[in-house]
Amino acid sequence: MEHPSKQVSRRDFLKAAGGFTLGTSLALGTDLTRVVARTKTLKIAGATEVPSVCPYCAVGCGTMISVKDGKVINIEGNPDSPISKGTLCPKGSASFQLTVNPLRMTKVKYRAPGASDWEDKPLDWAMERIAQLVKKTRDENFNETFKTKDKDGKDVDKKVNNTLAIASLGGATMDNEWNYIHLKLMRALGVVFLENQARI
Amino acid sequence: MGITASPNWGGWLVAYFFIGGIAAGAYFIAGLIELIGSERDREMARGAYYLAFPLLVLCSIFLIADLHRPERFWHMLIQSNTFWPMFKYWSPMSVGSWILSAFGAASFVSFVDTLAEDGRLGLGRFGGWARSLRLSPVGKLFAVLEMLAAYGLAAYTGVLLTATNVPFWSNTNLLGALFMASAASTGIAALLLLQHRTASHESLAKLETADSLAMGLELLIMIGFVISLGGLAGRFVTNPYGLVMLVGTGGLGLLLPLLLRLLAKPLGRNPAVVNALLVLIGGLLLRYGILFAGESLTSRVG
Amino acid sequence: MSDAYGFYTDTTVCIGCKACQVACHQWNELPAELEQQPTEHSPGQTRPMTGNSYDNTGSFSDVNWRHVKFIEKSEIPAMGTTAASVSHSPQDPNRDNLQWLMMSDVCKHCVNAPCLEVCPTGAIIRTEFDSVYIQEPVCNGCRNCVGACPFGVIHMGGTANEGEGTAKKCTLCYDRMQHGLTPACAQACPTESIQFGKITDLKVRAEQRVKDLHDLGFPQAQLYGADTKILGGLNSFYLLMDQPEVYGLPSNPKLPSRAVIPSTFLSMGSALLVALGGLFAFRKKRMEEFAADPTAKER
Amino acid sequence: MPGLGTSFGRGGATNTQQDLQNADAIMIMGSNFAECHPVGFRWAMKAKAKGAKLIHVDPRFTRTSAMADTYAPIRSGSDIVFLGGLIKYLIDNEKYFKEYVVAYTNAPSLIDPNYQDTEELDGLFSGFDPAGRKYNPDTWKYQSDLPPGQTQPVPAQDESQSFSARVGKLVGPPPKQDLTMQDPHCVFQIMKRHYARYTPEMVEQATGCPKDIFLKVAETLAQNSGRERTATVVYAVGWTQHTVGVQIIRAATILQLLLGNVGRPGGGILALRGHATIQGSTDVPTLYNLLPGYLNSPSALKTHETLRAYLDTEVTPTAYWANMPKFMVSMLKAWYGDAATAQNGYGYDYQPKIVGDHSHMPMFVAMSQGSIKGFFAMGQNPAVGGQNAGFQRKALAKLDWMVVRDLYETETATFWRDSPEFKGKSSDVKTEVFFMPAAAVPEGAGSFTNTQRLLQKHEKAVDPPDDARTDLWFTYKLGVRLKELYQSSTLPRDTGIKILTWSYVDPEENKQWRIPDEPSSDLVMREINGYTVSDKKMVKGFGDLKDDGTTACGVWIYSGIYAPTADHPDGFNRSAARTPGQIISPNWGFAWPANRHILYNRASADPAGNPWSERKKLVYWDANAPATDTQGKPTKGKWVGIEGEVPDFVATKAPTTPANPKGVGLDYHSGADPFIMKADGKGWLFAPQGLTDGPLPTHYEPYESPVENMLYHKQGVNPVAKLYDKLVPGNAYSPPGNPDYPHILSTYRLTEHHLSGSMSRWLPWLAELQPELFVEISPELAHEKGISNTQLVNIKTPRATIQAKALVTKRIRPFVIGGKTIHQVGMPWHWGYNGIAHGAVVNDLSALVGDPNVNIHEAKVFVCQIEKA
Repeated sequence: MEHPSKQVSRRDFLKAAGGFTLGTSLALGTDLTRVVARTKTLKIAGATEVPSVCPYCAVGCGTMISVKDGKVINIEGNPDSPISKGTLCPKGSASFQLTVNPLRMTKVKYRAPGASDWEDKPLDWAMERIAQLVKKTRDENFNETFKTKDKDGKDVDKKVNNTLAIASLGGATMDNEWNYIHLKLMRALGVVFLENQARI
Repeated sequence: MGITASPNWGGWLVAYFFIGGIAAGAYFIAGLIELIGSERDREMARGAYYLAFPLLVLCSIFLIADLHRPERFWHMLIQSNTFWPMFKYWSPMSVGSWILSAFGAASFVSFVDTLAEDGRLGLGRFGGWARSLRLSPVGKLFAVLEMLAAYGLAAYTGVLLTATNVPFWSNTNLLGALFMASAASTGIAALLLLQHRTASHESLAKLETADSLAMGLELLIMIGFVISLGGLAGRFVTNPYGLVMLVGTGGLGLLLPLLLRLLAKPLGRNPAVVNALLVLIGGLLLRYGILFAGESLTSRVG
Repeated sequence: MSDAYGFYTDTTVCIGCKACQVACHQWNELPAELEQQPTEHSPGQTRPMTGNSYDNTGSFSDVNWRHVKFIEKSEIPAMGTTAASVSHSPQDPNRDNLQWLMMSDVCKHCVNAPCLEVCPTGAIIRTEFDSVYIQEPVCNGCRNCVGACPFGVIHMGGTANEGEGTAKKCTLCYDRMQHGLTPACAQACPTESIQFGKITDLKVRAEQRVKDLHDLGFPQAQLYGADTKILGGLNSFYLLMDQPEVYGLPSNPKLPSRAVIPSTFLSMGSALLVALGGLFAFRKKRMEEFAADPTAKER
Repeated sequence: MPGLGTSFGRGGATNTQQDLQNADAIMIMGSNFAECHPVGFRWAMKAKAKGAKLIHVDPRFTRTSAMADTYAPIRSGSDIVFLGGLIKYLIDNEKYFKEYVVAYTNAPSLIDPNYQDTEELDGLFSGFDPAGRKYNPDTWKYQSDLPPGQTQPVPAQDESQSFSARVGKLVGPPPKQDLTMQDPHCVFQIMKRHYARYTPEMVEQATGCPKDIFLKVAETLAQNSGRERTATVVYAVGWTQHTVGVQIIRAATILQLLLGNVGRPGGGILALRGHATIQGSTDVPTLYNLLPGYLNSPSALKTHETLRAYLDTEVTPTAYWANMPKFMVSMLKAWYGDAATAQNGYGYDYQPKIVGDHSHMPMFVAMSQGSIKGFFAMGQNPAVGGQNAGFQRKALAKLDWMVVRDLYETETATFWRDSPEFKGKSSDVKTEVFFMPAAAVPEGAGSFTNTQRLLQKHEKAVDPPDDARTDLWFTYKLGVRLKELYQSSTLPRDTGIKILTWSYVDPEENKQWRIPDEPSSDLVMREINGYTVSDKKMVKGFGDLKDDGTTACGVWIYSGIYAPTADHPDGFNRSAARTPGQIISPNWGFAWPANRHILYNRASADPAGNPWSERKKLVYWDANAPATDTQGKPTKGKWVGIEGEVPDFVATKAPTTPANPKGVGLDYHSGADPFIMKADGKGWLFAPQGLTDGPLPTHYEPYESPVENMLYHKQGVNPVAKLYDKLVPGNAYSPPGNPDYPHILSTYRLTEHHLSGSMSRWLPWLAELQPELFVEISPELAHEKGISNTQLVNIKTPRATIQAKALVTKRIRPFVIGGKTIHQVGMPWHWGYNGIAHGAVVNDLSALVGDPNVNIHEAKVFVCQIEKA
């Protein structure tokens, strides 16, 4: 159905225009009627839809990730989410580019002490080196006891089982599950300099 | 800054408007001469025929060069999805595309006809036929068509600018008229320049008179144009490009040559070539000034 | 023919977040407008900030099919009381009625669309949803539509070498609509400032909203493009809290074809006068010649 | 969030974002809601569309202010004056919700007669120790023979007693009350005196907010609270990043308790948090001072030698916290498995103890002193986000090694190459640096806990590219390697690592993916939910947990998330529940605790259990409903929630149930005590314990302020603020009224960027929207300094000088404070030296100075000088 107001004005125009032209019969391929340009293919047609959550702030908007051939091709709001109802802010709307971006770092980079730039290293090498460094630092700086005073003001050595030489910072952007195993591992190692963005 | 964006119709279009205007103006006068001119005046018309078609080819190249997808120039005439003829009578550019085609066809016929008439095609006595045809009622009818095509080409470019939302362009209905007058003044000036050595003195004098009248008309329309801008008139006369048009075209290209012609008798010198050149430069600056004055008030270039 | 669809944008709830701009980029795979695009080896470079409130987009472009505008106002408007944030601080009287108007601008998908009118190739069409759509394979880059659009919507994309060089603008997410999806911008809009739907439904909603705002003491609330006054109606219409010009919208945009008839007649007049001039020039001379040499006629 | 926890019992938003729809008024203060949480703000706009009044109290006119019905400008750092003024207004005009206040808050409770207020001591409370810069809170306590929470003398060691049985011995007598609230020692009267000087005139003088606007805010809140109406308060880091941050939030809790808005639909306090799971990383705390579920970390500074000592010290016997031993033992059991036995305190003996403040700022102080050798930067970018960031970057150079996990080359990752301190001097930096590329959210599965305590799962969509791996993979594999490295150790101190339960790979799950050893987040979540040790069956919730080692549970407050259902006898991860509902939507994700969405919702009914009004109905007592009591016996009568809301109360405890002064846990509370985590079941207007800087919020000037405190002369700033000027060279503070630094500077976020920019400045689509660092200044200041729009200016503080472009706008206004014009400028802090959009680091200007309760720095207000560059 044509919009009533549009019909009127279109007719007015034709009336005015009819006076001097060659007539409408030659008006071919024009805008007098609505046409279907061509049924457009939808880029996410046939893609797998994976429900997800926006990685930015703590509103917790629902997103829907479209995957085709093992690649993320689209991320938009999930209309089912009772929190966001399919909407997103500019950051959430840009989260596709957070994942698919030529500037993203996807290789392990290593910087030797004093070096002026990165060098590439295998993932396995880096993991082993980090584990060795953690062990070395912990073992060299482990405190079994801590000198303090008890309730009555007497000097005591309290068992503390900690190391003050390793620190870990971050977690508010990672999964709960990661926070759980990370705090579990850090505490098992005796790491007490354990912090995240909660105080920022 | 206005709201409308700039179509970036730059140098190519200025050149197109200018060269197309000359072709159209010359062709228009040629048709007129065919209808009312003397046999001797037809010398001038033949000059116009030699001029119109090559200029048309040139300006078509400019026009196509201006397209961002030049290889698709034919989409103006043939709808590329349906391969039906593409024509929108309410779109000046669509109409203009057909006018340009019609002008091209007509000026080509005139061009060939003139070559034949002048015996340059080696057609022998067929050359005489061409001349007879020209002087026959069919030829007179063709002259009317020539004038219509020439009018169309000269005027549509102005209407094209008006049928937008670009400031200045769209605030007047006189651009078609102005471009028509300018086409005539520059077209005739081009003929004067081309033929000032070869043509008869009387014919040249007639042309000069016609030119002066066209220039006078152009001057009047130009004043009308500024007035028709209404609230924007002040901005136009202070706009650098507007000034280029007012001073360059109005002063240098119209008033000065008119003055020189008026003073020709008292001074005893008629600087015909200088005058013609001034008119041509004025015609170029007219297109330049109008085009860029409008675009300078758009929101974003590029 | 199906119903007309489009946008109703309620600027009173626009928070200027620009989600619509990014969602549009994302869905339509449009690059950002940067001084230098990033590569794997270089981070690229942004354009400088504009200093025009929080608007660093500046205008529509070939890649910015949406443009969120920011208008900071602190004068007392002519039309009675105004919005929201009223401060009568004796400390800074300049901030009475401080307002920060925000509006997400987009192609209006005009009922009588100037771009569509002038397009000489038939590249611009009216779709089954009554939206205005550019068929890029048809467009030859003449740019008539660019100057025709009174809203500055259309811009040219790239160069022919890049397979570009055609006119670009909002498609109303034609591809999404053909598959029953809401356009990306409207779906993203957190506060439902951009609402998508059947124009008839949207108008009912918009008129009610204006009425409510009038009742709440905002007499300046007005619709823009919801009736036929502007280009026969806009399929993307707006609820504004001030005059259209304040938002950079033309209050009386022109239909290109309106000029065709008068301009043509006037140009005909000009042609006629040129011809008369020629007639005068040539006939006058001819009379004189005839007087001097009566045989001339025989020649 | 101790502000909320101290007053209500739990450190989380009391309501949900969608619940804002139910509000009749919303006061947004300390938050730029529209800009920083645009999608959450949609619900505020929904409320507005339904007629609710939106109030924005903020130093800047922001995109939030533009949407507000009332914008109240206040000078940065004067929040408590404004809130104190509101409290005084309610008391003076008797506009508080009396029935609610008497029944549900501690207003009638009597405080120790030795208590002295800031009114008497001109800015100090009783118990201040000037030498130690700390309070002894003994005089702030309730009057009673023995206040609850303050325990009985610890019973003699009796190994036969279970932990839970011991809790009962700790119960003391209830506090004395005067239900007429006339006793001069009752909380209500103390509060009335405390806020006596917070008059509307004082509010105008000290905050710069015109009196009529202040009164309009007060009237709007009062008119939209009560039986029929509710108002919500929304805040974010605009309140927390102060040396009085916790007290500002406390002031809001007092306001909301007086208005009777807590626990009710459209009421409460919505804390807006900045990161995807910053709530989750506090619940499951990668924080030094907490164990999962808000248990305190074992500390060498407290009586925590053994598990028993720890529990005796930490348990609150007269609240739901009486169950704390069950939570602690079950957590240890989850961590140490079969090796966790009663003999080794279920592994408690292997846990490290804290020996002081190990939070962010002390961490970097220690780093700068060289005592920290190794550092993990896990998706955090302290080179930009850290306070006095130049100092923090220099501290990084003292490390032996650093591991950075992120998506992009952050400023932290390349401080040795690109920072202003070390550019061209990288050979001076001996730190060994690893950049371990992280997986993006679509490249792994896991859950986030959003700002309303709702856990939502994101599923894995694709494999991460190249060497990129999930965070879970990194920590899991590191743990595997460390366990291998320590396998042969015989040292007792390494036992904890050897016995740590660490089995999270489900090969079946990885079949379709490239990475075969990716840990299963579902397996982690099962451990978090908890199980019975004997058969590994998922527990139904924290109610099932035991203190005898028969149950294991990683995070008690999340327990129930993997509860078995009829369809899933082996449990179902409810963070992946995706059935939307109405406003509550109980089947979308999982809200801790126990899928309760509006906390303390018992308060949505009157003391008799009936809804305060039909309009504000949420949870009420249905006396005739068939139910099963806690022992599993059929009874009649239970609490019912609309839209599937779970009552935050013992489901079958009738409203008429009397308090049992000898009862343990919730038996100690009556059927009309909605705050089940508090020792007395009441919302705390006055905090007799739990805070280091006073029982009532008091206005102190920011540590750096251009003006003196107009309310108190003896003590102008927070007397116990954490200071670092002596510890950190170059971290000097400007004294009050210093003419060298006359302007207030506030830092904040923009919609278009995220935090330190590590997730936005590398994205062209976001970088283009806010391409450059700027400083927002008023036209008045611009005129005074001859600065024009977009001109480059220098911003100087005692810590550093940086450059930025000026954005001159009327949205920034000067304030007249005590007759003196004070200019305020603002800077978003998203930029750094890397990325597409780069610029100076604004945090180079900020100072290390901390709130005494939580050690959050004061980024929202410090002083600066500004000049043309």
